[in-house]
Amino acid sequence: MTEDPHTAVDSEAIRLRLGDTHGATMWRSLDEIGETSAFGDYLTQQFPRFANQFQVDRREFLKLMSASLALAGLGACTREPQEKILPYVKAPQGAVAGEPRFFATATTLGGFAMGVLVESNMGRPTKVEGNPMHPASLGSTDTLTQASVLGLWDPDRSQVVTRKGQISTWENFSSALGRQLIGLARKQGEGLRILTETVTSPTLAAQLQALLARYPKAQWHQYDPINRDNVYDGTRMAFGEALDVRYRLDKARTILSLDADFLGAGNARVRAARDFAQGRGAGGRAAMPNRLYAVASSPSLTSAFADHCVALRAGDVENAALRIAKLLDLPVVAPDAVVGVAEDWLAACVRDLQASRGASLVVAGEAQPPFVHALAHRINHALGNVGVTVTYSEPVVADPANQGESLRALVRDIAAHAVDTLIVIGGNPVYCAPADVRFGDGLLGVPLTVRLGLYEDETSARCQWHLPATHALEAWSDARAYDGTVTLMQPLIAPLYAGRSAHELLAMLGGGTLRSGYDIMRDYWQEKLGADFERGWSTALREGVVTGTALPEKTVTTRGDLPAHGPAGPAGADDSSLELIFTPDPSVWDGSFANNAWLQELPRPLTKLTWDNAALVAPALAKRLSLQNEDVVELTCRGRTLAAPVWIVPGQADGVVSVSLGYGRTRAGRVGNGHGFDAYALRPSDAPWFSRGLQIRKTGKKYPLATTQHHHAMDGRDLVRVATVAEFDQNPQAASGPRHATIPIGTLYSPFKYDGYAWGMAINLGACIGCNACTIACQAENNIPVVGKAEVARGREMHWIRVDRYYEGSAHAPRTHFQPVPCMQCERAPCEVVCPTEASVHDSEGLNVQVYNRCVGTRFCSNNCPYKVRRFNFFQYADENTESLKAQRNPEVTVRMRGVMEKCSYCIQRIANGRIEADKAGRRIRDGEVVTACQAVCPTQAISFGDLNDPASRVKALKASPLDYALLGELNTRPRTTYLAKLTNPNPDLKES
Amino acid sequence: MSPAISTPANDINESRLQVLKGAYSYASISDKISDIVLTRPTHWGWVAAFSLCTALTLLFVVAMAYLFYKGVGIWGIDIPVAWAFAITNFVWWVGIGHAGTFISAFLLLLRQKWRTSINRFAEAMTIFAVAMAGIMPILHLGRPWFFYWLAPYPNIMNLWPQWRSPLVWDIFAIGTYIIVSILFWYMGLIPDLATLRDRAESRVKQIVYGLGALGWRGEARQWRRFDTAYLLLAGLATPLVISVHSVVSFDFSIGNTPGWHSTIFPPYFVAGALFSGFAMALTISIPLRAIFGLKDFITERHLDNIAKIMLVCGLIVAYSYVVEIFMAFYSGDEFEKYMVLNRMRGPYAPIYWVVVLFNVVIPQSLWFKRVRLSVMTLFVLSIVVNIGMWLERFMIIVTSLHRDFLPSSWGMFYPTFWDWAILVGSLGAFGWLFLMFVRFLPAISISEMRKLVREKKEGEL
Amino acid sequence: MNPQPILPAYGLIAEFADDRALVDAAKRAHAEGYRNIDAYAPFSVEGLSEALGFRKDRVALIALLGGVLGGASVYFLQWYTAVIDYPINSGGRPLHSWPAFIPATFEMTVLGAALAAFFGMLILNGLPKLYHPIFNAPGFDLASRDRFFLCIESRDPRFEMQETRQFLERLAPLKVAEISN
Amino acid sequence: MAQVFQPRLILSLKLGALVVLTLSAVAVLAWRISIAPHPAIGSPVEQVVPFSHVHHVGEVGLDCRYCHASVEQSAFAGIPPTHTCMTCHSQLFTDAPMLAPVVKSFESGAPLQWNRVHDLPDFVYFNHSIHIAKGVGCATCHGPVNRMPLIWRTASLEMQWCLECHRAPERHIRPLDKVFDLNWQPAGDQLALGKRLVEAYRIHTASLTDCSICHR
Repeated sequence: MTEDPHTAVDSEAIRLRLGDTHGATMWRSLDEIGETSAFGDYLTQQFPRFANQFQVDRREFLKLMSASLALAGLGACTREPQEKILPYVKAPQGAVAGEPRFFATATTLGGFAMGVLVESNMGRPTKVEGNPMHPASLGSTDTLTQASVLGLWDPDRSQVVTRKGQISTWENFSSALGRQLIGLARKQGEGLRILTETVTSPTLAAQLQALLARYPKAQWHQYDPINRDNVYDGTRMAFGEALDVRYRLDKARTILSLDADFLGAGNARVRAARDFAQGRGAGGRAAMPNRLYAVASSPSLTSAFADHCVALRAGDVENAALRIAKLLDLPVVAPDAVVGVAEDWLAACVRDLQASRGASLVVAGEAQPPFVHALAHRINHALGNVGVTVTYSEPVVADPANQGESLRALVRDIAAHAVDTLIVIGGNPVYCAPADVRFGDGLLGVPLTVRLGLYEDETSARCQWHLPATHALEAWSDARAYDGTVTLMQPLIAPLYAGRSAHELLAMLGGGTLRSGYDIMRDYWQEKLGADFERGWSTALREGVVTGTALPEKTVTTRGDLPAHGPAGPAGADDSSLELIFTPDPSVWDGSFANNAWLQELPRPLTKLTWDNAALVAPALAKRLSLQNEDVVELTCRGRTLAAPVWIVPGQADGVVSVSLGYGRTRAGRVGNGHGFDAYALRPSDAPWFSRGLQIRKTGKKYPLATTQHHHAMDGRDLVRVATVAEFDQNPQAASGPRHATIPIGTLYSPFKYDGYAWGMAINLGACIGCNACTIACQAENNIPVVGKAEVARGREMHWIRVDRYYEGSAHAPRTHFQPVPCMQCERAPCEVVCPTEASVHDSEGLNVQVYNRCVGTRFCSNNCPYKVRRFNFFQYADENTESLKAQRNPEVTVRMRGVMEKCSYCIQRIANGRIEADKAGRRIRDGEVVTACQAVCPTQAISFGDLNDPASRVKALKASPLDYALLGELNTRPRTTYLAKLTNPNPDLKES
Repeated sequence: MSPAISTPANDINESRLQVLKGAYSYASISDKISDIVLTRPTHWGWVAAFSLCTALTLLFVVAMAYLFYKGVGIWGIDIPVAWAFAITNFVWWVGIGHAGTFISAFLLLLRQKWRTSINRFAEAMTIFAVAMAGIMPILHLGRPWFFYWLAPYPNIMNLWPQWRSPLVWDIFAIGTYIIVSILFWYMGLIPDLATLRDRAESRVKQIVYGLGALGWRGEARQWRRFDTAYLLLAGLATPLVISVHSVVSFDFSIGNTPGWHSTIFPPYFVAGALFSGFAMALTISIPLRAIFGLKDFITERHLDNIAKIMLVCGLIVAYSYVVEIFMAFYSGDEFEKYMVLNRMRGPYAPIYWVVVLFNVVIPQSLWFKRVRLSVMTLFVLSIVVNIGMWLERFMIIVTSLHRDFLPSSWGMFYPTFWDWAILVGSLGAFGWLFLMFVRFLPAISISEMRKLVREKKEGEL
Repeated sequence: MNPQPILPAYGLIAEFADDRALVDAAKRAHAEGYRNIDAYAPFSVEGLSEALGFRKDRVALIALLGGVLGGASVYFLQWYTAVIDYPINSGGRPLHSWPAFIPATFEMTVLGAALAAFFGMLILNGLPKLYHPIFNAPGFDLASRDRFFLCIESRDPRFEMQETRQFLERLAPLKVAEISN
Repeated sequence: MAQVFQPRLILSLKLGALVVLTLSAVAVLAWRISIAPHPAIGSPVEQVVPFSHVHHVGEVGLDCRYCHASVEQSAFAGIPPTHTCMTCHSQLFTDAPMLAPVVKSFESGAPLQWNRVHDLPDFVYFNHSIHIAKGVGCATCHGPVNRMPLIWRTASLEMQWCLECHRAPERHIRPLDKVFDLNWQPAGDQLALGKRLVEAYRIHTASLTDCSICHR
């Protein structure tokens, strides 16, 4: 670290400059463009040194992935350039120049839709919000959805059709395809294979069916590296048919998670978090708060929040499940005891489950084998939960076939030369196929391989044709949510590049005619919506959901012939060898978000690592093997070997090493390449989630990892205040502690009066699951730059709201606490008193405002901030060269230049707009009218914001709660942001280990 | 010309402890001092030192240029440790300056004869040290080209400085300090410049020194007003020197960071300042008297007195360390307690213990006369104390910041090459200025030395 | 060196070897009734100015005024800018946080006084004055080394070339000379 | 002893000092001029189409909002789309050479490129709609555009200029129905009127000088 970070090679910089010559193409006509383009020359004229700022090193250009619009003029002392204004030629319908508009659409993950409202500023999608009317969102979103808008503007997206790496055109492609189709038509499509990701889109499904009807011998394969095979196989085993399972967590009072992470992953995670928090009683003592038991192999958001959590090897979960089933007197062959779980723990859990019959719930993890799912279904059935806390429906996906099998079949046929035309739509199978499937190998032998993708990635490299795909925000499509509800996805902007959607490509395949996605969609929905189509269509577009498309509940009957124990025989496979488990990466998921710098730099919820994945091990294991963080080890499993850096994680099951998928990309783009290691290289197709027999060898090498939090204990400081429901009932002050925010402390100063608005925030630690959605929503809203791995490693990350994670108790089974920390907006702000230039001052509404253009960068404010929420631009972090990225920026927020301090502003731009609208109407701002970005996105509604002078405001009510306390309140900073102490609901019968 | 009586360094007789050795007349003493500037050929030692300092000064310039080009990110600073080397250098350099003012002003008020022969270069040391100090806060700004926003001036933004910020106080304190020091120093120079003007052979020197002398004639009334003004400046500089480092200490004690927020800081810092300042005075005067043969004027008596003052300051500093620890536990403040323990046991513990060794343990040797009279030992010891005091400033700033209130936000500071470049470069620039000074201006006040000669004649010494 | 005086001489100058001689020469000249007397010495000689009848220099007074002015003005500036011109809530502290205004006030008091003392001294001493007839005096360069001079200016009402020269001779100087103008 | 400084030498020294002083003064002046905002106050700005407000507003009497349509709803007053021009100019002066660029834009769909006259730094967030809603007349900031053949700036747009009004809006605000009246003059005492209106329009003068009112 002692050597200067700014002396690296130029090659990147050159590629970069070649790289971002485009992007201007998408400009319709808006006044901003004048400013942005004029801005570059302005910059160079003002600070010539900035001009070649970029030719420094790789990390520097990562700034590419973040914002800069309004730097101009931040430095005085020079003449302003002549700026241009470009008006519309023809004003669009209903647009008010300069005012943002919101459009309802959806983004998908693993095929499942998340309903969103996308903010469009003068034709530029800049921010994603949840759609309150959409069942999977209810107004909230998650990190991946938030980051999707950056994906749209990613300058590394593929932009042209290429054939064998040479730039080509759609025309050339369609003629080439046309020739191929003639042949195919002759042999009824024999040899035609289509490989897609999981499909829930009714239109796409219909197109595929039509295609298969047209070419009876053609085949459609589906593969997602993170899929629901186990869920569907589980229902097949339990009920004889593939079904989708829906949980009603709000109705459940006792929940048992069998290695399930319904809060952090899964097809309904945002909704699940909302429901769960509701059951927990958001913002106070619920009448009957739910209780969460978790069995987890590797810590997840769900296990971290659990009232009782045991760490167990994934392969042993089956035994635990069996044991529970046994205790419930189900006809199973169970071991007498489960290694790693105390019997009384299971017993207590079972008692609880029974106690809340019909309102309890057992959830099996998607990584668990079908048998465990079947067991869970059976247990739920036995507990009378079916129909109440768990319901079933026809599969939401178009085809619930086993995807692993489907991919293997395809590869077999390719090897057998039975495939002469392969169309790969989306996905990235060459990269993310299991190691033993070796999907990439056969491809070159296939006569015609076509790939439609957002990036020219590993798969494109092995296909003859690469076709640029449209981004979800660029094209017409539709998708189903976890409950089947359909959203019509409408484009926010015309395709930036020569992209086309899957619908359009399929249209070309069937008949070869070129049809717009819009027509395809309308044709399909014409018949579905039938009469009064136009009204249904526009309502659906406006609301973001097609009403009545949710799949109906299905009553199920359990099969009689359920096996009494898993395939591995009774007492499972509990050999004592190490277990390797694969997890989706919280940031890059299966690798498809690898080039998204917001996500790369977003600290992983539990490890707080950025920019890399790591081999997570339990402290005990690390001790045994004398491993330290950043030690590179060789993981050998079933004959495949991979080198990876180690990260020690409290709460990890001993004997388990978990690796997250999606890293080690080679053709992800300039951001994603060369980070982490590729866990797919170890992943076997027959055991895609965990397998035993892992060997670890210490190499003696080190690999630096960038984390944003180095200390994990609170050192006896009452930062996160916690109480059990029982304690709370005895003494409501128990949690918040004596130093309550509102205790008046004597002062010689005459306090300032805030008689207009007085903004304040309350953060409910009892609801925060630590998902980080707030952090990335803030980043998107406030043009927060990305600084890159090296800078993060130096403690220079820029996030305005961070989620602190503390551990309590033993390293083996710690209690985990999350604490989102934005600016506290202190009324006695220590930062302001020491600012020499009045750059950090208070306004009349009690906001602690940072005036960037007045800041000279003494950094005294940061030193004096006890919460360390201030962030400093040590370099010119904000990119001012890449048009497409500038277009993503929020025009309402100044882009900060090098050398100025910045921090959370309570989304002051939203307050300002709210104030202006209210003033124009001659009224006060209503409660809930101004919503901060972090508040809007929060799946559990842990964050409330509002006017403390409004007696009716929600935040006012929350601050009146006995749980309310001020972080470091004893410093008399009088923070406007306060916390609601965390209420846990442990089982009194169980002692904390 | 002057019968310089040099005595062997080992025997301790009274003659060594005279303020002025040898038998000097007005003439001979005037000539001896002015010849250094006017006629004496350049000493090889001077040339060697000068070339080294020039090299370091160039490094300083390069480091600053790169800093302005790239931003403060080239340093090791981060969040939470947003201040490190630059501010450490600032505090340390200001401290160096204090000894000069103390010698030339405070000792003058106390009518200490021995100050006469050292106040000129001590005051010069002050000016150059404060100049170095003054650069640092500007360098450490995120947007240095706006440094003037800290000063009050009417502007189109209708904005003014935020007067509650210690950084604004700094502007006034440091500004005042350097101006007053320059006035005080230049005023003392006027009669000597007149001497040089009158003794210079070459026309150019006559004109240059003549301009500096402002036409000084040494007329009785001029002398009278001169004395009053000189005494007044001394009287003003004395409280000033106290206030300046108190204000500097406010940069920390106004803050709420554990390890900063403490009422003992002003005296603590002032004592520390004098401690390092006198150490620097030794570091400079010992080679100076050797190279320019000034052993008769800067005698063991001077070194001895300086050493005694160092001892006193060192004890006050030691006391402050103790009080800091005591208060941490007496207050019962968990953050303060942790801060102290972290200094002793945390990642920066080695620095803490070196500080204790260099600033508290080793200086105790000054109780012994042998040590105080052994020039070589003093020289080494002075350097030890200089390092110790720099490290103390570093310790106060960095170890307090790197682990404050929220464990989640704890971090580390690791200096980069450019951190070191700025530190070493500023040392070079300081040396460069000082060497220029001794080459072209009388390093010892001639007119005051004449007075000393007279007093010696009258047996007033 | 003694060029023919074109103008009437500036005065007569007597050179002495040490300060005692100069002081009582000055006393006697003053007793004689001479008023435009200047005494030159290489260092400040105790009692010399008094011997010339010079009682009070006003440097201290000027310094006091300077100090008061400096301090008062900057306190006013702080108060005016922070309370009247652009009142801004900074950290919830009162607009007129007088304790925080003290440091700048103190520093500016010192600065004001120092500047006043320095420039007061220069102005009262009539400096800078690069050209002065006294420099025409033979061997006057020694005035900044080891010689002491007493000069009686010709503009003194009691000045009379011969008489004054004789008077000076009587003071047993090293030598007496005429200063061309 | 000879004088070191003969009167001639002293004279030349003084002259030298004088020269240095004047030069530095000139340098400072030159710098100030070089950074003066451009286009300067009162100097008309050339445009692709020499659009005359004198004609359209003064003579034809178009309302400001006919072209600057979003001024009442949005931060941005709005520059008319080419289509707005063509509503009239598809009939009037269709082939006037000065209108050629408009026609061209209409046909090609390429936007007209106007030169900005009123340009604030990008860290300043000015909102037209709220000023309109609170009785700040167009002319108050933009001057008598109905008498400007080509538009020029009448105000410095410096922070102190903004503050001048934000500190005492009563000095400038007018009845809402007169906002778009470019010729309006206060009938009686502006201050008295202004004070009444500040009351009536509920203008919170207290918060008007908050940094956060304009900077985000």
